[in-house]
Amino acid sequence: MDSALIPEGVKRCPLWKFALGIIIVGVVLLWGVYAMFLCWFKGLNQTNMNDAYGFAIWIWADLAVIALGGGAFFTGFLRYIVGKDELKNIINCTIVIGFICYSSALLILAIDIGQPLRGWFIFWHANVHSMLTEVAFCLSCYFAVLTIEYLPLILENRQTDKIPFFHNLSHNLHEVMAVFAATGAFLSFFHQGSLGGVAGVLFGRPFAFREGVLIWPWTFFLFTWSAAAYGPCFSLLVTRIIEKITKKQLVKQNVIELLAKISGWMIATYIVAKIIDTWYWAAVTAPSNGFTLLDFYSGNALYGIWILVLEIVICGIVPACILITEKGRKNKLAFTTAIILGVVGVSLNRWVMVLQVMAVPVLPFESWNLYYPSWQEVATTVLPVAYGIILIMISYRYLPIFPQEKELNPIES
Amino acid sequence: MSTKENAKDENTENGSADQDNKGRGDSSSGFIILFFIVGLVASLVVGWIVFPKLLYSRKKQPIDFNHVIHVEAVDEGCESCHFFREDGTFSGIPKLEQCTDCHEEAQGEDPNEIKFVEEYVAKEKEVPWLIYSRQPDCVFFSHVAHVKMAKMDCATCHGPVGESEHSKVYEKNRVTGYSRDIWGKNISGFKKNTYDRMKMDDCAQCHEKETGDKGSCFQCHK
Amino acid sequence: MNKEHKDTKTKKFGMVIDLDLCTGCGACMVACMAENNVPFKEDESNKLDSITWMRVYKLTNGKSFPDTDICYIPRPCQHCGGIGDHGHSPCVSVCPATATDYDHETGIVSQIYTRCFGCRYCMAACPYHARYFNWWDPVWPGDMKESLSPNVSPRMRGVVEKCSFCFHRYQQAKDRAYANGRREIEENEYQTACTQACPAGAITFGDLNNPEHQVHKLVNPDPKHCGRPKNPKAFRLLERLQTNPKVYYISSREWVRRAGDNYIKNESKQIA
Amino acid sequence: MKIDRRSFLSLGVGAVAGLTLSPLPWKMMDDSSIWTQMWPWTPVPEDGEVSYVNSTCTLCPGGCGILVRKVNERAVKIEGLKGHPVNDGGICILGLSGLQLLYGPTRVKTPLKRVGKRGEGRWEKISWDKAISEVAEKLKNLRKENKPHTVGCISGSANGTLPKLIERFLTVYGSPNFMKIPSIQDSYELTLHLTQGVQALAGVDIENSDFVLSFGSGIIDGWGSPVRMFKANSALKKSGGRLVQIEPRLSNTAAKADRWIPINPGTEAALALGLAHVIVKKSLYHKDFIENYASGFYDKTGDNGFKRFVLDECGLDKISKITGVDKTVMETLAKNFAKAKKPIAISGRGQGKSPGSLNEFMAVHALNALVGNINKKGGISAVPEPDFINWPELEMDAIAAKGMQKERLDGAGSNKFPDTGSLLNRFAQSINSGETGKKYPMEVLFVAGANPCYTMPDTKTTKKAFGKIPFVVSFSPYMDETAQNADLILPNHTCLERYEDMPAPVGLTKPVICLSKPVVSPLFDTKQTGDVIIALAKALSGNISKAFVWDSYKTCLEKTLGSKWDVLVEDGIWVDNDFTAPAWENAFDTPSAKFEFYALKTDDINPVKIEGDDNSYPLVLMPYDSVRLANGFIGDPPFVVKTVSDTVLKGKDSFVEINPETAKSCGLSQGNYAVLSTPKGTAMVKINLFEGIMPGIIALPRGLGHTAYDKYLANKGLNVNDLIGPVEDSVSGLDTAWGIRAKLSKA
Repeated sequence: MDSALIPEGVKRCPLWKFALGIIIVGVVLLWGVYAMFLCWFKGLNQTNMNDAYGFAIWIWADLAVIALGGGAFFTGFLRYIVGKDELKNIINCTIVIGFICYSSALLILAIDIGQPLRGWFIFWHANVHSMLTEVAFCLSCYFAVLTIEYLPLILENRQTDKIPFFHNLSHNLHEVMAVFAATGAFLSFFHQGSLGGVAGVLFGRPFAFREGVLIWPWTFFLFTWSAAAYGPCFSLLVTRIIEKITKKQLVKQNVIELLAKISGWMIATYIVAKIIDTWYWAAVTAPSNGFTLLDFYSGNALYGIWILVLEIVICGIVPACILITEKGRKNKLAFTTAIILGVVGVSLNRWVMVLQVMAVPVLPFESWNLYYPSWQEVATTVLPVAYGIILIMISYRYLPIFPQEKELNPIES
Repeated sequence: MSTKENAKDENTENGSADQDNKGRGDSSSGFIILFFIVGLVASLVVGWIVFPKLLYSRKKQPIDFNHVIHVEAVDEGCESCHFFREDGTFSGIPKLEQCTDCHEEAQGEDPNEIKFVEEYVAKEKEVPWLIYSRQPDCVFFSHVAHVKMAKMDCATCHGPVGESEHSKVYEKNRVTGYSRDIWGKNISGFKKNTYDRMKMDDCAQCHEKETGDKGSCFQCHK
Repeated sequence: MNKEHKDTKTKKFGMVIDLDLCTGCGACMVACMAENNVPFKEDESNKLDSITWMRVYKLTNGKSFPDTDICYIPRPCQHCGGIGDHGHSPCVSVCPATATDYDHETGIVSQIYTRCFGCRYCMAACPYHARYFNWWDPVWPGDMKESLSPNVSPRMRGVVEKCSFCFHRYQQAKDRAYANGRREIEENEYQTACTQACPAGAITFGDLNNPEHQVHKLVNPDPKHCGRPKNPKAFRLLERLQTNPKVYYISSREWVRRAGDNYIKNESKQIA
Repeated sequence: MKIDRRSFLSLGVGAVAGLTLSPLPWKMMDDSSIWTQMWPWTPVPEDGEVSYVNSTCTLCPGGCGILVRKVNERAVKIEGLKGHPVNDGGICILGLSGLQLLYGPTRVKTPLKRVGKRGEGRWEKISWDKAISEVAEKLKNLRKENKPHTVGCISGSANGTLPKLIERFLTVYGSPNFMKIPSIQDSYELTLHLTQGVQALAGVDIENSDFVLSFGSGIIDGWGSPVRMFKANSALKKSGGRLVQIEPRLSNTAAKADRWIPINPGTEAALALGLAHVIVKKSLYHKDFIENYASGFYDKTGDNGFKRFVLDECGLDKISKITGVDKTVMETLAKNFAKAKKPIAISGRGQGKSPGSLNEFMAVHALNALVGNINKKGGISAVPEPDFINWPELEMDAIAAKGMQKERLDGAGSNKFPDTGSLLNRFAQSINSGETGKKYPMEVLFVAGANPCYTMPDTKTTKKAFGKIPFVVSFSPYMDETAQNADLILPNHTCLERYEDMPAPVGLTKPVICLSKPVVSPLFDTKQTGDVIIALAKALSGNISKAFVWDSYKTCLEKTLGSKWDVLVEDGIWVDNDFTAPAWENAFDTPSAKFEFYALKTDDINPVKIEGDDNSYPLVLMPYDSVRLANGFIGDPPFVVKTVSDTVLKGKDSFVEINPETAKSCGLSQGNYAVLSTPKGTAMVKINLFEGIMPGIIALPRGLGHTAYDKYLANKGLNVNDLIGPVEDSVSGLDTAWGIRAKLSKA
C-alpha cells in the first residue's frame, strides 16, 4: 500500500506488520504522554523527587541520551573533518539517532522544569556563568543543526525527492553538510562538556567537584571525550539491533569495524584520563574537603565501590581492549558485548554524576539519601525510547538510511 | 489506491523535465507570491490590530475622577491624598475615610460626585478603584526612596495623571490580569516617555542610568 | 559604580547562633514560616519535601548511655560568599536564569520566585540543603489566607525558595529611615524574624563588617581569610568547602564544633 | 488559474512569517509566563496600613506579652512583646502560630447541637438564644428535681474572673462540682501549704539563682512559663550559674544542663533525701534558718526529727541502690548545691502536666529549706494570688444550700483529701464505678478551656465517663476531642478575639495579672463564655440571676479589676512591684510559725508506684514533653506540627524512644514496627533508637494522637494518655503516675 514511499530497490515488511509494531510501541508512547501531562498539569509532586533529589532520573536520562547521541557529532566529525569517507555509509543512521536523542533531551527538560512556560527565561535572562545556560544554548543550536542534517534524509524520500524544489534543496544541503557537521562538532564539544561541567563545578558537593582548566572542570573534557568514545558504540548497537530485527546486513563490515576501532581507541584513551582524574580526585581534591574515597562509596549498598569498578574496569577497560584488537572486533559475541558494555558504561557514568552526587551527604550530620522514581518518572523516561523506536521504524522504512542496503540485499526479482 | 494514483500522476507531470516545471512555474509562482502576501498581510493584521483588541478587556472606573479639580483644591499636590505613612510606606489610592473628610456630603452638582456620595459614602463602601500602575505581588517598590530620597516627580513614572479631567479606561490583560499600563499602550513595547511603560526593564534602565548599576534582585523583589 | 550614589558603606549581614544557648525549641522555624508566608500541607513528616527555610537539626555525639549528648543546630540559608568571598555562592553561579543573585551591598543571596523556572540546579549545588522546591501548589485553607503577610510574596508551585535573611525587613527599616530623612539604619532596626523570636536569645544578627555590631564582636571575622572566625569557639558549617557562609555558630563543646565539618579519620588539626 | 497545494503552503508560510513579525507570539510568550507568576490560585495578600496591638497570649498559663502586627483588619504576625516582665520580646513556637488557631479550619463557627450519635460528628447550627434557653431549661428542671449538685464543670484553670464566674454560678445554683485540669501547681500549692502554712503559689526565681537542681523539671522543655524559663536558662549560662538535671532520659533540658544525672525513674524523692543526708551529715545546711525558722529538724519528745530520719534511713548506700546514682556523685552534688550562693531545687517532671507525688515535692522542697533559700532572691518564694475578685456575697436559696452540702464527685475536700481543691483524676473513675450510695450521677457537665477527653491519663475511661453523662456542654472555640464528644458546643472567642484576665502566670515571683484583649473583632458567631454564663444566670432568675449583677462579661471584668483595668488595657500586664516575699520571721503560718519539717511525709523513700507488674511488663513507659508538641487544651497548629522531627512522627506513626541495648534484647531495630502494650491498652509504634534513654525505659511524647481538630493534626501518631492511667497519691489524692509498665514486641 505504501510502496510508493519506500526507497527503491529495498524490501520492507508488509504494512500491517509495520502498523502493528507502531501501535504496540505507540501504546507505550501514549502512556508516557499521559504521565507527561500529569507532570505538567499537576506539578512535579507526581515524581518521587524531593529537596535532596532535585536532580534525578530525568537529568540522568538527559545526560545519558546526549552522551549516546554523541555518535552523531563524532561520526560527522570523522567523516567531514577528518575525512573517513567510508563512514558515509553509517552516518545517516547516527544522525537519526542523534536527532532522536537530542529531541528527547529537550522534551525531558521541558517536563523536568517546575515552570515549563518560563523555560525561555534560560535564553532571555541567561546567566552566562551557569553551565546549564551553556548546555541550553549549545543543545538548542546543535538540535537545530541535527534537524538540518536530518532534513536531506527526509527529502531523499522517493516522493519528496520528486519535487524539484526539495530535490535541489536536498542536493544543496548535501553540499554544505560539511559546514554543518563542523558546526555540530564544535557545538557538541561545548555542550557535551558543559553537561560534564554541570556536576563538576559544584564546589559545594565534594563528590562531584573537580578542579579544572580555565573556566571548566575536568569533567567538562571527560564528558566530551566519553561521548565521542561511547556514542559510536550506541550507533553501532542500534545498527546491530536493526540488522537483527530486519534479518539483513545493512552496513558493510569494514565500516562497522572502522567505527568500532576508532571508538575502541577513544575509550582506551578516555579511560586512562578517567583513571587519572579519579586518582587525583581521590588523593587530592576530596581529602582537602575532609573526605576519603570510601566515604563516598560506603553509605549504602546501592552506591558501593562496585559502581566505580564496574564503570572503569568492566565498562571501560574491557570494551576498549575488545574494540582495539582486530580479533575482538571480528568476534561477533565479543564485539556485541563490547558495544553493550560501552553503552552501559557511559550511562552508568552519567548516573553516578547525577544521582550519586545527590545521595552522598555533605553535612556531617546528614545521612545518605535514597530515591526511587515514581511511575510517572519512569513513563516519561520511557516515552523518548518509544518515540525513538517509532522514529527509527519510520525512518528505516521510508528513508534511505543505509546506503549499502541495496547492494548488500539485492532483491531477487 | 487514490494516493498511489495521484503520486503517479504527479510523477509523470513533474518528472518529465525541469523545463516543463519552470514554464509552469511562471503561472503558478505568481499565485504562490500572492498567497504568501495574503497570508503575510492577514496575519500581520491579526497580530498588530486584532490581537491587542482581543488581549485587553476594557473597564470603566467606578467613578470618573477629575484630578484637575482636586489638585487645584489641595495644598500639597499629589501627597495631599497619596501620602506617606509614618513608617515610610505609601498609602496609594485614598481610602473612603479620607475622601469622606471632604465629601461627607456632595459639594457640587457633578453627577460623579453625587454618585460617589450616594453609593459609597452613604453606604460606607470602599470604592473598587482599578489601579493602572498596580505591580505584580512579587514587586517591592519603595515610593519613599524614589520620592523623598531621589526627589523624583510622580509624573516621571505615572505620567501627568494630575492633569487628567477624566479617568481613562482601564485595560486589563486577559491572560495576566494586569493593567495595560504596565506593558505600555504600544503593543510592540516601544516607548517615548519615561512613564509609557512600567516593566522591570524600565526600572532597570533608569537605575542603571542613575546609579550605574541595575541593582540586585531583592532591591525590587519580595 | 557611580561614586556619588555609593553613599552607603558596603554591608555584610550575618548571623551568629550560640549553640550553647539554643534549646532546640523550634521558635525560629515557626517565626520564619509565619513571617515569610511559608506554606504547610497535611503531612510534613517527610522532611525532604517540607519547606523550612530555617531548619533545626538535632545532632548526637554518638556515645552510648549515659555519655550521650545532643546539640541542636538551626540552619538558615548560609548566604555564602563563595570561594574568595567574591559573591560566587555555590547556588548563585549555577542558576541559568539569574533568578538568584548575590547582593554586594548587603551580602545577601536572593531568590526571585517569579524568575525561577524550577530547574533545581541551585538545590543540587547547595551543600546545606537550604533551598526548597515547591512541589505542590500552596494552600491556605479556610480563613488562613488572612494571616498572610503582604511583605513577602507567596510562592507558586514549581519554584525554589529559601531564607532571605528577612530582606523585606531591611527594606522596611530603610523606608522608615528615609521617612525620617536618614540614609543609614541602626543595628536594631533590621533584625530577622528568627532572631527576634528566639526565646533563648541564641541568635544574633547584624553587619559583620561593622566592628560595633554584636555579630562582629562575637566571632571576630578574619578579613584575610574570607571572614573565618577568630574566636576559637566559633565555627562555620563546611568551612573547608570555601563556601564562606555568613552564618556562624558558637559552641563550647569540642564535638559540636567538629560536627560542623568533615574530617578524615585521625585528622587532628581542625582547619588547615 | 489553479489553486494547488503549493498555494496553500505559501499562504501558510506567509501567515507564519507575518505572525513572527507581529507582537502576537512574543507577547503571548511573555504573558503566559506572567500568568504563571500570578496564578489566580496562588493568593496575593492584601497590603495596607500596618498597626500593632499588644495583648497577652493565653494559649498556655505562661502569660507572655505579645505584639500582634496587623495589616488593615487582618492579623498577620504574632511577636513577643519587648520589655514585658514575663517574656521580654521572646516568644514560643505555639504563641507564634496563634494566628493559625484564629484563622484555622478547626474553629467552631456557631453554636452547634449534636444531631447524630455522640462523637459521630453530625451537628446542626442553632442560634445563641435557642442554645442558651435549652441549657437553661435543663438546669431549671434539675433544680426542680432538687438535683442541682448533679451539674458540674471542668475548667482549664481555677484562677481568673471567668473560672470564678463559673464557680460562682455553680455555687449559687447549688453544685460543689467545679473541677479544674490538674498540674504541678496543685502539688506546689499543697507543699507550701503543709510546710509553710500559706495559701500561695510557688515563685521560682531561676534567673537569679546560681545553682539549679532540677528533679526532672524540663525548664527548657516547657516547664513553668516556658519563654521565661528559656530566658532564665540563658541568663544562668551567661552568669556562669549551673544547672543539674536529674532524670532517666536525656531531655533537651538534660542535654543543655551542665550536668545530667540519669536516675531510676520515680526515685527522685529518695535522691533528694540522700542529698539531704549529705548536707545534714556534713553540716552544710543553713544554720540560721534551721535553728531559728524551722521546726521538726531535730527530734522532739516522741517524734524523730528530719535530721535523724535522713541520717538513719537515708544512707548513701541504700539511696544509691534505689536511685542508681553513684555515691560520690551524690556527695559532690550535695556539696556543690549546699555551697552555692543561691541554690534552688525544683520538681515536677517535664512540663509539669501531671501533679506528681507529694512526697517527692516535699523532699525536694526540704532541700530548699536546708539551704535556706525560701522567700529569697534566687530561691523559691510563696507568692499570694493577686486578690482582686471581690464580688458581692452570694445569697443561697435552700436548694442551692442543700446541693452545696453534697460531697464532690471527685472526693476533693473530703475527709480523705481535706487539703486538695480539685481531683479531676478521680472524677472519671467515680462516674464509672456506678457506686451510688453517697455518690450520685452527673446529669450536666460544662467544659470550659479544657479538653479532658484528650489530656487526662487513661482516655478510654474518661470517654466512658463522658458517655454516662447525659448532657455535656463544651465552650471550646475549637473542635477538640471533648467538643466532639459533647451534646452542645457554645464556642468561645479565641484568645485573640476576647477580653480575659489571666492572674498569676506560673512560677512568677511577684503577684501579676495579665490581660488578653481583642486583637481582631470576632470572626464568627461566637460568644465569650463569661457572657454565656451571665445569660444563663439571667435565664434562671431568682438568686442565681441576682448573683450576676453585670450586664456583660466585659463590665464584670472592668469592675472587678477596678483601678488595674486601665493599666492592663494599656500594658497587658499589672505587676505588684511593691511585693517582696515576707522575711522568715513572718513567712510561716504553721502552728509553730516555722518551716515545718514534720509536715514532710518522709517515711517513704521507695519509688513512686506505677501500674502494672514487672513480669508481664518488663519495660517502663514514660511520657515526655516537648515544646514542639502542645499537649494541653490547645493542640499543635500546622506550623508547629511541621517542626516535629521525623523520628517522633512519620506519616501517621509515632516513634517510641528506646535504648539500642533494650531494643536489641527485644529484637527490634531502627524503624521497625512494634506492638506496645500496657495495662491500659495496646498500640502500634515504630522504633527510634536513642542512646540518651536509660535501658529498660521507653518514652513516648505527649501531644500526638489527636482524633479531633483539623487534618493537619488529627489521626497522627499516638496519644500516650491512651496507654497510661492515673495513680492516686495517698495524701493528696492527686495523680502521681510518671509512667506505666509496658511491653514491646515485634509487630
